[in-house]
Amino acid sequence: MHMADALISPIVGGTMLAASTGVAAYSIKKVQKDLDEKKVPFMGVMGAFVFSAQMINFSIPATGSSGHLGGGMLLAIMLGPYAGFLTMASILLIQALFFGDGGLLAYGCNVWNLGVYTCFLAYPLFLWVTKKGFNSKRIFWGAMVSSLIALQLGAFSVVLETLFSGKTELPFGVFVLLMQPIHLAIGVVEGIVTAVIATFVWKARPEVLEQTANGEPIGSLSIKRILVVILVAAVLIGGSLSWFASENPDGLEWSMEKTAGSTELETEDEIHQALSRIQDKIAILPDYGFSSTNEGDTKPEGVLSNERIGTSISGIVGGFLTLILAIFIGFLIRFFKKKRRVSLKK
Amino acid sequence: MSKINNSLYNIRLLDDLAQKESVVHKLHPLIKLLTTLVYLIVVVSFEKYDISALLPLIFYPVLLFSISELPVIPILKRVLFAMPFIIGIGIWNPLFDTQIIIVAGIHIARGWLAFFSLVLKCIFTVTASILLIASTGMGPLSHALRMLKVPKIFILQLTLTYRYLSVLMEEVSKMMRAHSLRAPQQKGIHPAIWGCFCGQLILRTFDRAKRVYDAMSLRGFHGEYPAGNLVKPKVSDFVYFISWSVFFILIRIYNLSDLMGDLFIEVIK
Amino acid sequence: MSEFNIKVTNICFSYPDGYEAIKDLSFDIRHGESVGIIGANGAGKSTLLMILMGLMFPICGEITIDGVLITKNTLPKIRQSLGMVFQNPDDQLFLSTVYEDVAFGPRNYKLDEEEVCNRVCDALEMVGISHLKERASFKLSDGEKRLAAIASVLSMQPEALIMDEPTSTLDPKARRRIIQLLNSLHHTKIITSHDLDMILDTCERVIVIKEGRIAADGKTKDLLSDETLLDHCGLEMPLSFQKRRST
Amino acid sequence: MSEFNIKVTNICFSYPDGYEAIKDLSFDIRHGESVGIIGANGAGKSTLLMILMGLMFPICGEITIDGVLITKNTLPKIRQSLGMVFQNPDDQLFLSTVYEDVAFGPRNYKLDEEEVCNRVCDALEMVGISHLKERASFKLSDGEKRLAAIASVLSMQPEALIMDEPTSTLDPKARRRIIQLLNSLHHTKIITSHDLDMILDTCERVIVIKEGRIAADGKTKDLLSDETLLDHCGLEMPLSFQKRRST
Ligand SMILES: Nc1ncnc2c1ncn2[C@@H]1O[C@H](COP(=O)(O)OP(=O)(O)OP(=O)(O)O)[C@@H](O)[C@H]1O
Ligand SMILES: Nc1ncnc2c1ncn2[C@@H]1O[C@H](COP(=O)(O)OP(=O)(O)OP(=O)(O)O)[C@@H](O)[C@H]1O
Ligand SMILES: [Mg+2]
Ligand SMILES: [Mg+2]
Repeated sequence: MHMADALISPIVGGTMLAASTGVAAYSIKKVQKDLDEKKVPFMGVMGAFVFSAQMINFSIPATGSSGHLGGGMLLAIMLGPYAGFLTMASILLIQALFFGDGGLLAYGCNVWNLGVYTCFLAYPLFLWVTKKGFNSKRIFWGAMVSSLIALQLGAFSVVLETLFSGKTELPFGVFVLLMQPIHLAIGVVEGIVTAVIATFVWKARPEVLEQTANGEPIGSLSIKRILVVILVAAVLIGGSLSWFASENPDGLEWSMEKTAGSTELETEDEIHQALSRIQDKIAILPDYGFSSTNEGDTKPEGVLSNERIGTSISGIVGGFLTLILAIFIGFLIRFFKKKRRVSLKK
Repeated sequence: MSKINNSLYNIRLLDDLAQKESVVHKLHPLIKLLTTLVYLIVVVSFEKYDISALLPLIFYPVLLFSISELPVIPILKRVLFAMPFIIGIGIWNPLFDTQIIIVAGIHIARGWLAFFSLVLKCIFTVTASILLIASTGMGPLSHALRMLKVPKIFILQLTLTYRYLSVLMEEVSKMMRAHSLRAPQQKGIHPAIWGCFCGQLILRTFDRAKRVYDAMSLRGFHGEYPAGNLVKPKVSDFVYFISWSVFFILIRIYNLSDLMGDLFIEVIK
Repeated sequence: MSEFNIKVTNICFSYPDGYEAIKDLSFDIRHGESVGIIGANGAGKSTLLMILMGLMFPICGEITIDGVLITKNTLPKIRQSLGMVFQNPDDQLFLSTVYEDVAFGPRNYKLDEEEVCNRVCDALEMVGISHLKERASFKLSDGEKRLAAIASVLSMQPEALIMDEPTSTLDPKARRRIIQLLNSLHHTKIITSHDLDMILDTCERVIVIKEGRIAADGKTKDLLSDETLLDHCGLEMPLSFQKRRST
Repeated sequence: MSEFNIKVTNICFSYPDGYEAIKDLSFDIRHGESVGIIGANGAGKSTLLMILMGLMFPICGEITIDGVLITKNTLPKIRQSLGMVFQNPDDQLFLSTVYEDVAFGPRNYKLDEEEVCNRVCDALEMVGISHLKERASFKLSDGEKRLAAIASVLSMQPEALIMDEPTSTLDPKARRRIIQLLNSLHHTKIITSHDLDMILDTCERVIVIKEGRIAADGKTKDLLSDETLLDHCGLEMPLSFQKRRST
C-alpha cells in the first residue's frame, strides 16, 4: 500500500514530507538523548531483517494465497517507537530508490502512513495490552489489535492523500470500501505474523522485548504529548489539504475556462449535470463528434476544450513528434558515443 | 524464493550500474538529487487529463539513458514492477469519469485520458528515481543527504540497513534453498515452521547486530561518526541543475507538443 | 540402490548480471565414484554444485541423472536422491534444535515418527554428535554446526552426497572423522574443498576448475602432484606433499 | 612504539546460560611476540579473544595490557592499541565501500581527512588490494573480504593484532599470501586457527587450549611435533609433518 509519486500532487507530498520530517526530527532527538550507541547497529540490522523477512512468503491454509510480514509493528516492538520509526523511514527510502515502491515525492506520505501510526499510535496500545508483563496471549492480542489499527489508519490515509491530490476519479465511498476491508485482512495476517515472531523472540531473548518496553519513556505524559503532536499535525494537514481540495478544482476550471475562452462560471455540480446530459446526446448521435476532426481548432460546443486536455490534432501530432524526436536524439547520442569510443580505441 | 532472488539481483544490478563512469555519474550527488526532485514535482504538477503537455518531459529520462549509458531494458523492467498499484487505482478513472470526449475522431471516456496520464506520470517518476540511484549509488547519495543536513545518526543507520540488506537477503535465500532441498515436494514454507524460520533468522540478526556493534566499537565508535569531508558541487554541476530546471519549467508553462504539432501542420499546409 | 550416474554435457551458466561463471563443462560421474572438485576462489565450484542440484538451470547444455534429464518437472524426484551440504552450515540449520533440524528431511517424506527417530539417531551417531541432540543449533560452535549440517543430509539417506567445503572450520580431529566417514560411505560423492589433503584422502578422481572451465580431470594422485598444473590454477600441492620450508 | 605486554591472570568466564567456556587461564605475551592459540572446536578460543578485546568481561581474574587493567573506563584507550580481525569478515565490513570501511577507525579517532586518506592507502597497499578501494565491500569474494577486514584493522595502526582464523575459506595461494603478510609485520600477534601448518609458519609460540584450560604453552616446533599432546587435545600434527598414509 505504498503511495506512489504519480498519485500525489506536489502540495500533498510536500505537506506530508514536512509532517514526517517533524516526527523524524523529534525521534532523532529522543534516540540520541537516551540511547546507548549500541542501538544504531541494531536498528540497521533490524531494518535489513524486516526487509528480508518481507520476502519470506508462507502459504495461508485453505485460501491458496500467501502472506508475509509488513514490519512496522515489529520494528516498534523490538526497537521502541522512536528507533522503530527511524528504521522504518530508512527502509522506505531504500524501497523508494531501488524498487520504485513509493517514491521520493511520496516519501513523506509513506513514512507517515507506515511509520507514524504503527510507532506512535498503535505501539502504545501494544504496551497497554502487555503492561502487566508479557505472555504469549498478551503478546498475541497486543500485536493483533495494534496491527489492525495501524493498517486501517494507514489505508485510510492512502485514501485521503490520493483524493486530496485529485489524481483519481474514484469516489470517496468506493475507495474506502475498496481499501479498508482489504487492509483488514492484511492486518490480521500482519498481526499473526508479528505476534509469532514477537513471541518467539520473547521466549528466546526475553530481555530484548522487556528492555524496549521498559526503557522507552512512553509514559502517560509522553503519550499525551505525542497525541498532541499528532493532533496538531492532523489539523495542519487537514486544513491545508481541505484548502487545497476546495481550491484545486476551481483552479483547474479556471485554467480550462481561460484556454477555452468560455466565460460562463458554473459550479462543479452544474458542469457535471451538463456534461452528463451532453454525454447522453453523444451516445445517441455518434456523428456529433466528427465535427472536431474537420478543423484542428473547432470544438463541439459545451464539451470541454479538447485543446486544454491535450487532445487537439496538434496536441496528438506534436505528442508523437516529441516521442520520436526524444528517442531519435537518445539513439543519436549513443551512436556517436560508441563511434567515438571505437575511434579512441584505434 | 524467486522474489527474493529478484530483489537481490535488482540491488546488485543498480549497485553495479552506479559504478560506471559516465558524465552523469560524475556529477555531484546533491545536484542529481535536486534535479530529480524538480523533475518529479513538475511531472506530478500536471493536471489530470494532460498528456500532450506532459510528453516532452520524456526528454529527461531519454537523455539521461543515453548520456549515462545505462541499459534501458533492465531499468524499464524495474519500472514495470512498480506499475500494478497505479494501474489498480487508475483503472477506476474510466469507470467513474465517463464523460465522453473525442480524440482524433474516436469517442472515449475522459477517464481514459486520466488513466493514461497517470500511467505516464508513474513511468516518468519511477524511471527518474531509479535513474538517480543507478547513476549515483547509495554511498554518494548519503553524501547528498548529509549536505541537506540530515542527521548523521540517520544516515549511519540508513547505510547499515542498506549494507546488511544484501547480507540478510542472501542468508534468507540460502535458508529457503536449504528448505526446498529437504522438502522437495513442497511449495512455499509451511506455516507451522514459518514462525520458527523467521525466528531463527531474527535471532541470528540479533547476534549479527551485536557482532557488528562490537566491530564498530573496537574501532572507536561512540555513537557519533565523523563521516569525512563533504565535497562541494562545481560550477558545471550548477549549470546542469539550472539548465534542466529551466527546461522543466518551460515545459510546464508551454505545451511543447502543441507548438510542435502546430508547426508541423503549418509546414504540411 | 540403483545405478546412479551423473552426466554433464556442455553446460554453461551466466549469473543474471551477465557474469559467466561456468563455460562449457562436460564430465561423467559413475555410480559410487567419489570426485573432488578443486580450484581457486571464484573458480565456479559452488556454482557448479548448485547447478547439479537443480538450484539454478544451465543456459545451455544438459545434465542427466540416472538417465533422467534435470528439468523443473523431474526435480522433486531427483532431489530425493541427492543430498547437499552447503558451504555455510548456518544456511542449512533453520530449526531450533539439532534433533528437529536433522528430522526435518525424513519428516517431509512422511515417514512415521519411529522411523524418523531411528534415522536421526543413526545420522547423529555417524558424525559423532549424539550428545548435541537437544542443543539449540545457533549456540553451537562453528565445527559442531557443520557436523549437524552433515547429519541433516545423511538422515535423508540420499544416493549421492554433494558437499561444499565440508571440513573448513573443523578441528583436525573432526576433520579426520569426516574423512573416515566419507571413506566408509559407498555413496556417489562430489566434494569441493581448498583442503587438498582431504581431497587426496577421500577422492579417487579430481576435476580441476579454472575460471569456469575444466583445466584437468584425472586420478587424484597424478593431478595433485603436478606442481605446474596446480600453480597455473591458483593452487598448491597438498601440504603433506610439500617439504617443510625453513621458518 | 612503547613496550606492549599482555598479562592474563587466572581468568574464568561463563556464558549467560551458565556454560563455563573459560576456566582459570593465565599467560603472558611480550611485546612483538607472535602467539598461536589452538584447540579443538568449542575449546574456547574465540571466547578468549573476545575477552582480551574487552567485548566480554571475565567473571574472575584480570587482564592488564601494558600495565593497565582492562575495565569499562580504560577500554577506549586500550582498544586504540588493539586491532581484531573477526572470524566472519561480513561482521567487520559494515559500510558501503572498502575505502569507507578502512577509514572508519581512523576517522573515529578524529584524525584529519588527509591523514585518514594516507592511512587508508597505506593499509590497502600493505594487504595488496589498493585496486578494490572504491568497490562495494559486500560484493567482494570471500578472500577479498578477508583482506579488506585485515586492512580495516591495520589502518588503525594498532600495536597488537588479534586474528580469529584468518585463512579459512582462502584458496592455497591466497593463504600463502596472508602468511607472508603476517610474517612481514612486526606487531604483537595473537592468531587462532585450525590450520596448524599456518600457525607453524607464522608463530614462534603456541598456547594449546583444551576445554577452557591451558593444556600446553611453549615453542611452536616443540608442541606441534608432540603427537600425544596434540592427540589428547583433539588435534593432529601439521599435515606437512605427517607422512603420507596409504590411501
Ligand atoms: N549471485 C552472483 N551474481 C554474480 N556473480 C556471482 C554470483 N555468485 C557468484 N558469482 C561469481 O561467480 C564466480 C564463481 O563463484 P563460485 O561461488 O562458484 O566460486 P567458488 O569456486 O565456489 O569459490 P570459493 O572457493 O570462494 O567458494 C565468482 O567469480 C563470483 O564472483
Ligand atoms: N552465546 C553462547 N551461549 C552459550 N554457550 C556458548 C555461546 N557461544 C559459545 N558457546 C560455547 O562456548 C564454548 C566455546 O566456544 P568458542 O566459540 O570460544 O569455541 P572455539 O574454540 O572458538 O571453537 P571453534 O574452533 O569452533 O571456533 C563452545 O562449547 C560453545 O558451545
Ligand atoms: Mg564456493
Ligand atoms: Mg572460534
